[in-house]
Amino acid sequence: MQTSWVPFVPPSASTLSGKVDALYFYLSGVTIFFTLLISGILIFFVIKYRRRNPYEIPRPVAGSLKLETLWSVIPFIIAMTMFAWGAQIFFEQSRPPSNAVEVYVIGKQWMWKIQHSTGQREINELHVPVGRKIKLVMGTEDVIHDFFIPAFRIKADVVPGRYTTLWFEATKAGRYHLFCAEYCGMNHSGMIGSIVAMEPKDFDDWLSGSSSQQSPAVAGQQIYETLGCVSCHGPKGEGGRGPALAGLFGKQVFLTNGQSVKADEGYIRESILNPQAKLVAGFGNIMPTFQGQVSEDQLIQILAFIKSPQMQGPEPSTAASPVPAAFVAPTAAATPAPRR
Amino acid sequence: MSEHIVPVRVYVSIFLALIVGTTLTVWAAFQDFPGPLNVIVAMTIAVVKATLVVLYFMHVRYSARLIWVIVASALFWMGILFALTFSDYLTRGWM
Amino acid sequence: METFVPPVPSRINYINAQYGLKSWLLTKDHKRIALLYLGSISFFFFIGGLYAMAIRLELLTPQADLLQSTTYNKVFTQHGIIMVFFFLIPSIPATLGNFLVPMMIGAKDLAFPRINLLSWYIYMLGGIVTIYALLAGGVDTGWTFYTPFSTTFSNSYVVATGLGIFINGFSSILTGLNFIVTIHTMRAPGMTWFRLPLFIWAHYATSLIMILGTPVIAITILLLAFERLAHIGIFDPAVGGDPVLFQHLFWFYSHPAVYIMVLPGMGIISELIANFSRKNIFGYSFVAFSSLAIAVFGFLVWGHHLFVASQSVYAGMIFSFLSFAVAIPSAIKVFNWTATLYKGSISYDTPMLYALGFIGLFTIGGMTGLFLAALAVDVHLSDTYFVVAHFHYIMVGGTLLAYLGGLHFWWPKITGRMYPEGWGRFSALVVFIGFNLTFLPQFVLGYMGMPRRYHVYPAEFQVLHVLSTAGASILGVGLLIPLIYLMWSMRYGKVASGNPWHLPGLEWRTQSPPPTENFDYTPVVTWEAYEFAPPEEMEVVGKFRDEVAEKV
Amino acid sequence: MAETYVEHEVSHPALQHHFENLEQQREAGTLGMWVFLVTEIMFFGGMFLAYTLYRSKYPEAFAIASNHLDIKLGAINTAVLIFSSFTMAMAVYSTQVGKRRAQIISLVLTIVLGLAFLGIKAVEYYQKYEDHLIPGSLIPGNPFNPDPHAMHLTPGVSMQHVQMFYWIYFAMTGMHALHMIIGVGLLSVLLYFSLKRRYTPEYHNPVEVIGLYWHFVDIVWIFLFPLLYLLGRHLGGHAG
Repeated sequence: MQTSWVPFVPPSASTLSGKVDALYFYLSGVTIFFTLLISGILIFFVIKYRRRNPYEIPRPVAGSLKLETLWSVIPFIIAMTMFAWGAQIFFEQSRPPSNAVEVYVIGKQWMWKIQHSTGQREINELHVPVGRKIKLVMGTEDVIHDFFIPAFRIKADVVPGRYTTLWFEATKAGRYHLFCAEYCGMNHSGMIGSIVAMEPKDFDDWLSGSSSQQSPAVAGQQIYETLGCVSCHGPKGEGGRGPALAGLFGKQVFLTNGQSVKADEGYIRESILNPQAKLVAGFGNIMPTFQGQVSEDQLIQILAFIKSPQMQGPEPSTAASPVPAAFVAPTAAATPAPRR
Repeated sequence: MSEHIVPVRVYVSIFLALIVGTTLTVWAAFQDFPGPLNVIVAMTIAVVKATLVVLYFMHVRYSARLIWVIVASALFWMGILFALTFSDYLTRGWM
Repeated sequence: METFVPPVPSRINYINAQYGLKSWLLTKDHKRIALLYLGSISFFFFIGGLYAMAIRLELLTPQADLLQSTTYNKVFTQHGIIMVFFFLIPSIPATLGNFLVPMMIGAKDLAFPRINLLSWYIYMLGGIVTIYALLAGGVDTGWTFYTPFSTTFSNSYVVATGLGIFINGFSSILTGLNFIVTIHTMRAPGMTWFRLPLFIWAHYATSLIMILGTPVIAITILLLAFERLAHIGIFDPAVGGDPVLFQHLFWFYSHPAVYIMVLPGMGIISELIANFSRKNIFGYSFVAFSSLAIAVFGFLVWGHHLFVASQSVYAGMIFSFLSFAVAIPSAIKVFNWTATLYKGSISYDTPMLYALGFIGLFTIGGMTGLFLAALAVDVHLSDTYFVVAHFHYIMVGGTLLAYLGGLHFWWPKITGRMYPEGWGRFSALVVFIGFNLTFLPQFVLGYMGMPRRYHVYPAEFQVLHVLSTAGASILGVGLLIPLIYLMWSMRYGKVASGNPWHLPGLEWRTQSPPPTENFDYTPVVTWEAYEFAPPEEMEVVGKFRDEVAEKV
Repeated sequence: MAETYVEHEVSHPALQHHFENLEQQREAGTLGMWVFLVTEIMFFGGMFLAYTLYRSKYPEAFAIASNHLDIKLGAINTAVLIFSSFTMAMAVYSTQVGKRRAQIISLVLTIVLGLAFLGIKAVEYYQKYEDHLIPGSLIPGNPFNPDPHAMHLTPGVSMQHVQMFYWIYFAMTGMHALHMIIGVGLLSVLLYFSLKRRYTPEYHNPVEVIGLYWHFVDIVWIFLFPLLYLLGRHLGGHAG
């Protein structure tokens, strides 16, 4: 396992980890400073003003508004720098870049099931290329888990009934810890694994070396057909009695109640399991719920299918990227206007 | 502090007002008001009814300021529970 | 300043006023109820402590040797449940608070003595139900009971444990209710709000949290139990519920609950700092109002437990901001305590050593809380040992130290005997060293990425775990010493006068131990809080009890 | 400055030993009940929160489920409870002015109305039982299994979300009914002591305090009625 040369700090191996460390060191500095300051003053006073005879009564002191203001305002200002700094990095942490490669993660007691967009499946191990943005779309089959990579300074709960996402860009090749950080039952401490960050060339070798299975998008298409989604949404997602799915992903959708919502992973999931919740304007409440009829795996595959270039239109490949087109999430420019 | 005795006629009129409020809210429930107005009407009537009970049946109108503070703080904390929980649920779709 | 000279000396006190088991089990005297609580709380602390030792021993090695996963999960869950609900939350309010709130404001008892006794019985009933659950097979959900694990997947005694906590909650509510009403309506003539000792302000703020927060956890646990029993669900995603709603409701209580634990401790520290430096507290009204501010702000920050729990980014920012805001009133307290020492007359008695330890450890505990309020850093630290270390600094370094300090301080008042001073100072030092050795390494472990609730861990974390376990053994010894000498002193300790520390507080203006109605006459307060008089004047107060003692 | 001591007044038999006088005792009692009611508000608050969240998440399922409640019985019960609140207020009033007969009649009426409310509620619960609308396996032999046609279920609506409504309905009305039962018990104690001439214009704090509790329970229902029975009524138009 990769270790850090700085004692007591985990290896720093993502684009975010340095930023988090910087804030951490700032916080540690302030903490140590104030702890030493207060204990120093405390010890000084305790020695200097020790009781010298049992009859002394020191003169009472009235408070000082000036001092009170001072030691309310200064900590407040320091606290606000921490808040702003923390929030700024957090914003970056929680917004996956649009050109990230997607990897699907499903947690179950007590293992991590991982599938790449190209079809490779892994358990408790995730191979990623260095220098490429990776977005994890995560669900769970049972309880809450938490995908935690200390070396990348990121974690996120995996919550039943919805998707959560994480993103990172590894900067150093190596093997890093993967922990489940939300207590999930008996074998919680065994729900660990490793993240293997590889140079892009090595990663491509690994990709071609490992047996590729049916990609999630293709599997999703089959489910799309067998569940009969075709009859309303059309074989190519062109729509019909139900709204069009082609070109839908990432767009604003207008709803019957006058509001609009972004068609992200969560929205698509909800629309399959609880279709009445956010009805698209102009369509009736005719879709049955699929709650209990599709597994988490299948849901993710349907999602992958809806997000695939086949449904969303081809992606103008970013020139230098060796990523197959199937990896790349659609961007706004490449897809047709949303259907109202 | 001697306690305030509320005259019977006040109790009777509050009682009648409450019955009227109940009738009104049942009637309003079957009217198709535009937008979220049905909810607003129903809730407004409920709040008015509750306020009448609190002020007159429970004598808060004639009570010490402390009681007012207690009632207000209960509502305030309910407000905290709702507002901050919904600060999560209502902003989930924003990213 | 005039001193209080009771006109009719009487040797009858609350302990020897009546004899027999029945006179204790049916007592309505707040002081006796406080002792009932003291006994039962110590019992639960002992059980929780045993679990803690089991945890630390298992973590000596990276493998599972002492405990297997199923057992370990139960052990840390039960450690948490016992310590939080049956020790920390009732600890100071139900014992010292119960004993002192009426005495400090010059009342004969709490406003509702029968409800006070009832609250102890409810506490015991909740405790018995919980102990039953532990003996029957235990519970393995973590003290947080996160759904859907607790509702659907756990095979342990979740409902029975939940019932125990639910019942226990009412004891907390009734104690809080009693304090609020007592402080509002039972103050002695002349005891205005700004003459109240800060201990009272802290208990008032604590009581607010008890009555406003506890009902929410009660209904939440009730709903959880029904979900588990009948497979229906507000929190169960399988039927359209939302597990995050559970977390919101749970932390709406459980974050303020931290302030239930630490606010009374802060009250004790204010007393100790002022009394052992013979100085009026610096910035009395700031310290008093910061207690209320903490009680109010404490309710606005619960979402910082949900930063990585799929809460919305914007809610995360709001909660982060508010969490930083709650740090300010705590900082104000620390600065005011420090300033109180300036030009004081500081003695080094055991309670003062605990108070000084508290300020240092609470500073560390509070400042490390800022790490967890800072969004980006919390993403890395949440659910790691950093969190474990942080809250132990608040709850052990804060609450437990304050509790021990307070217990020593008022021990002569409670029992009429002094504790052995030398042993007291020695054990305070042992506790301080053992505590730091236990929990400082855990901050480091946390940043290195060691997750909570793991009993098997990668080998590189072992060194720090060994250090922590070593510290825990020292801490354990340090806590056993007072247990022994305090029991010893009840019989063999030096007889204490009514006012052994020569202090102005109302609780010292009566004999030790006090009579059943606390004061022979309702006192009239004509002095401000912490108005110190020369010891020779104060001794007059104490003499009364000394004279009585001589006659024995 | 001389120390002074406050002497006890000549004490009333109902004055407890630790209070200085009846006024202080009364103040403490009333304040205690108000503080207790605050805890009650927070207790129900948790459930109101869950209701609000899921109503906004599953509006149609909630409207469909709500339309299946018996609005007539609900409205009658609201009137019954308001009337009982009125008689309770009258009980306090007649105690304050020392009209003992009126006091006893008011208390009896309040108890009877409270029981009537509980009876009507029981009828409603029984209807739900017959329609298999009791959520989950709360009643072991009769799990939640309503007829979708009788419910007028639309295709996009999951029966699970209808169940969610009924779970909230039973949790809230059940908790409310439990408070009513406790209230009737407390009123019976009051009645017993009233018959023993315990309460006078000087000392009647228990009547006042239990009155506060009773009005609070009424207020909870004032909110439950529109939230559970009325909202969404205009969409379906199908009652009961």
